[in-house]
Amino acid sequence: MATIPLAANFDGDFVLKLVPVDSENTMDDVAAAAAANSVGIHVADQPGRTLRVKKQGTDTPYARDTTVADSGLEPTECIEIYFE
Amino acid sequence: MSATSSVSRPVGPILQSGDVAEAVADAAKVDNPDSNVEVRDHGAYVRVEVDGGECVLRRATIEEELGRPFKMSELEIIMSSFTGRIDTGNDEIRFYR
Amino acid sequence: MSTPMKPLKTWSHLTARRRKPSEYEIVSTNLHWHTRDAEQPWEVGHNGFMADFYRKYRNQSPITHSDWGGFRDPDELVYRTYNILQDGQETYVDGLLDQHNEEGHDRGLPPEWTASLLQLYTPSRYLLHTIQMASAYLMHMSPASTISNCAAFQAADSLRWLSRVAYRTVELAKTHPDVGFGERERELWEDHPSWQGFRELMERQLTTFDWAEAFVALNVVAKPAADEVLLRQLGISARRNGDTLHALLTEAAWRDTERSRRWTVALVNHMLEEESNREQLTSWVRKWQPLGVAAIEAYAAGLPENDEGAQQAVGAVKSFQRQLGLEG
Amino acid sequence: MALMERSEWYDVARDTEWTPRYVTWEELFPPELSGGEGLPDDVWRTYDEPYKISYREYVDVQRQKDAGAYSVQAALERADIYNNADPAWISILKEHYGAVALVEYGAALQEARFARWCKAPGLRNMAVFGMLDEMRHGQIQLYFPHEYVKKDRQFEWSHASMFSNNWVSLGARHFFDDMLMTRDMVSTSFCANFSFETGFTNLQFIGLSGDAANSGDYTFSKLIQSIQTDEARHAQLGTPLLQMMIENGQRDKAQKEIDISFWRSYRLFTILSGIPMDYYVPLEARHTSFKEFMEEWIVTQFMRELEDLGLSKPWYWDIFMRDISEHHHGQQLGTYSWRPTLWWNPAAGVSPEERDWLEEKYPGWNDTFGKVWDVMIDNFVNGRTEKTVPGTLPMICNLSQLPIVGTPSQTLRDTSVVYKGRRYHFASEVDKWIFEDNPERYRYQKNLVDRFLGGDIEPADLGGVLEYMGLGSIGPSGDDAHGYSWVESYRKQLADAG
Repeated sequence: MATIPLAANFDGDFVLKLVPVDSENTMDDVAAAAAANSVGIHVADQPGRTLRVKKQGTDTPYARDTTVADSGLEPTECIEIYFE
Repeated sequence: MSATSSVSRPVGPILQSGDVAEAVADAAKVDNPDSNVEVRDHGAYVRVEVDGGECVLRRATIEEELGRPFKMSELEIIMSSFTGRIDTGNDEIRFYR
Repeated sequence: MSTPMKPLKTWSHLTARRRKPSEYEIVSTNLHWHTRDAEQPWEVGHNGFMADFYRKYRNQSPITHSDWGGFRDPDELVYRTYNILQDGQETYVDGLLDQHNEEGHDRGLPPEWTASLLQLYTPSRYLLHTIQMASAYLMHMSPASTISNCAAFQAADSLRWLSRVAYRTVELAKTHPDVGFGERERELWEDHPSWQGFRELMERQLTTFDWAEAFVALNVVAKPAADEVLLRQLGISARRNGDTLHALLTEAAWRDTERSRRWTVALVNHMLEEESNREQLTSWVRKWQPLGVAAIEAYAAGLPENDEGAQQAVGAVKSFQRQLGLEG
Repeated sequence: MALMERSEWYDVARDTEWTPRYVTWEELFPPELSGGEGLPDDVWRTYDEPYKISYREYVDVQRQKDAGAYSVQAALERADIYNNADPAWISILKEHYGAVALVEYGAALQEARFARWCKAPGLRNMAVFGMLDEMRHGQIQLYFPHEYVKKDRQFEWSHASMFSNNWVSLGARHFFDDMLMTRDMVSTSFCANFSFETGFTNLQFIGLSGDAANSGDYTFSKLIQSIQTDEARHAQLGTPLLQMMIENGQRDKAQKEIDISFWRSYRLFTILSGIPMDYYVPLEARHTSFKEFMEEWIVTQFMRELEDLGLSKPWYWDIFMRDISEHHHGQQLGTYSWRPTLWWNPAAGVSPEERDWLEEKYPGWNDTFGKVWDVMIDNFVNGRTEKTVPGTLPMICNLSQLPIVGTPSQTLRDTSVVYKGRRYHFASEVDKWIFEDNPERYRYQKNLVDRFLGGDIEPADLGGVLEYMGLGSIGPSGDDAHGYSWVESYRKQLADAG
């Protein structure tokens, strides 16, 4: 267990935000942590749709149950979070 | 207000609005008779632009427009900026490219 | 989120004082943000040349003080008042020049004297320029803005008199075209024995980087030496040779010298508030004084109608240093 | 004439070059301080400063300038701008003085370095006037806000900001230390005199003066224009140096230094000028947009100066031209969202009428940045004020020290690089390029996020961050300039619709 800060680019937001997550968190947890700082604050909610996470510069999202530790993301690397 | 000038290769001073600015703008027309002189009033400041890459201002002309003695160095008191290069003399100031 | 906070009467760092702050204090004190961290003056180039330079020559000077920011210019000059002061002074000098020109003053100067002016006066623009450069150095290296400001005005005063020397050079050349005014000054500054003492003194001062040593070398030794001979002793020679204009110009310049000395006294006193500084300051005066004396003697040897000039000048510099509590 | 004109004796006054005998030329002018390496030694005496003035003229003209500026202040104290102007205008004054006063004084040290280290004697003389000018700008811009500190504690930042760890101060220090304080004389002149003073200061000091006059603040309008009259003179110091470099085969080096300093200046001015011009200036006084001011002063006027010298537009011109329509909108959203971190009270600037203005000046604004404001306005209207301030920090650029922003769903992205084991983040490709050009210069600096993650800030929460940045000690945190009164029209819209 370790805290890993990530740079979150939440689709529709105007600024990258620092989001600390845990190495054991799944991508769903990561998406929720990012959403907590964007949805309803700077980005409108889209109820009923699923949030996905991908590493900036890649085309495919992580599987929703991939953990941060397994993703290989390094501290402060940038992830993109978007409604599927 | 348009940002681009209608004159080509414009040069000249940008002055704080007021009596001296008006006199200098008028002097620019007198001292550069063969060039198109555009004076654009932006409220707090006035742009004097002379086309063709040269603008001459003579102390004597400014004195005439102003109706009082004028030292060329006094121009600096109201000249916030200028376009082109500058050549500063005691009786004449020149902007050029 | 916001906590109500009471307005202040003045900048917070001045509120401890009981009295209303002066314009001088409001605009002059605590402006060197790069002294906030003695280890890292700048946000960039942490290991770079300029960080090393400021660490070594300013922050780690052997002269230390717990409160450099506490220094005050005894004249409390600010930019605004400096211009008012000097515009008035320059108007006076313009009047002198104008009036003497009208009266054909220069035409009456004897040839021996114009030769002396070429040897001892018109090349002084080089010396004044080195003092200007050295003062600009102190301006950007001093540990407090109140010190920097004094040095800045001193640099400007040097440019003032450099400009007047240039003016006189051309004016003298017009009346005395065959003497060499405006032509020979660089050669004389570089080679004539009169100037080599000051040249060595200033070249060495300009390559002394510890800010406090640079201050001592300039304001306690070199500038007093230069002012004593160039203004006072050459002024005496001028009077004795009927050059009223020159004598009056040196008296006008002396006002700036007096101001320079006032802040020099104040800064040395400030430094001596920490007794541990005395020995280092004294040793610097001892180190620089021989160069200062040599400069005076070389220059004064050429003073016409003024045999006692060297002795007078050396005595006056020493007396100033005694006043500072720093005997060389 | 009994008194000679300046032109008769001026050349003698600047003829002060001599060959040192007791020390070497290199000792007198060390390359790290003097710069201009590779230029032939005899080139320095050819330096010809274009804007000439004598000491006698200087003290006369400057005395008159100050007499004008200070008398306007005295006359207008009766007008009581502090109580009568729009509160957003007062915020502009707070932001301006806090960001500008002490660094202007710092520029006096930069000019003093020119007066000591430049190898061209003519420049050394003119730099003495430059040094005095910058003392003026520091002092007068401390004197004026000092009047206000008795009314409003936030004006304390006019003096204190550069000593603080506020993120805006970090950005300003990083910029000015990089551009003005730590480069050799020649490079500094390109960055400070040419890019910064010939280019960007016009934007704030002349452009904003128009807005000030429109807003009724004639003191400020006259003050900043008067300051710029000094800049117009001493900014000229750099141009002949650029020419010397170009003529001696160092065009590429000169171009690179302009490219670096141009971008750095631009990004700083998005905060200093961009936000106030488009969001704080009261709408009735807001005639010209930041983008239009940029087009007038930079895209047209400054670029003409560059091209006259035979230099090119910076390589990132396309990026820049797009950026002037968007970056400062992101920074406005950022500064407003994190308003407790500011030393001034930001205006939102997004009432329905103001949004129409923004949409007109920046077509597409409503569909991009406007969408983010919609969410915030919804929170305000429905009383969810706590949701209008984010609970985390923004990512911050390791060069500009500004939050990494972009147009929503279009240009927001991270630009990062790993150098010697540490990851650095940048707000653009250009910022990254500047870093990679000289990583040793920048690598040790820690931005606010680095400090937060590195444990320098305790407690590691927003409260700790505010305390670290001096909010609550130097002055109170920023809050909406108008006390959220602008939300009323939206509340009314909602009520009418409902």
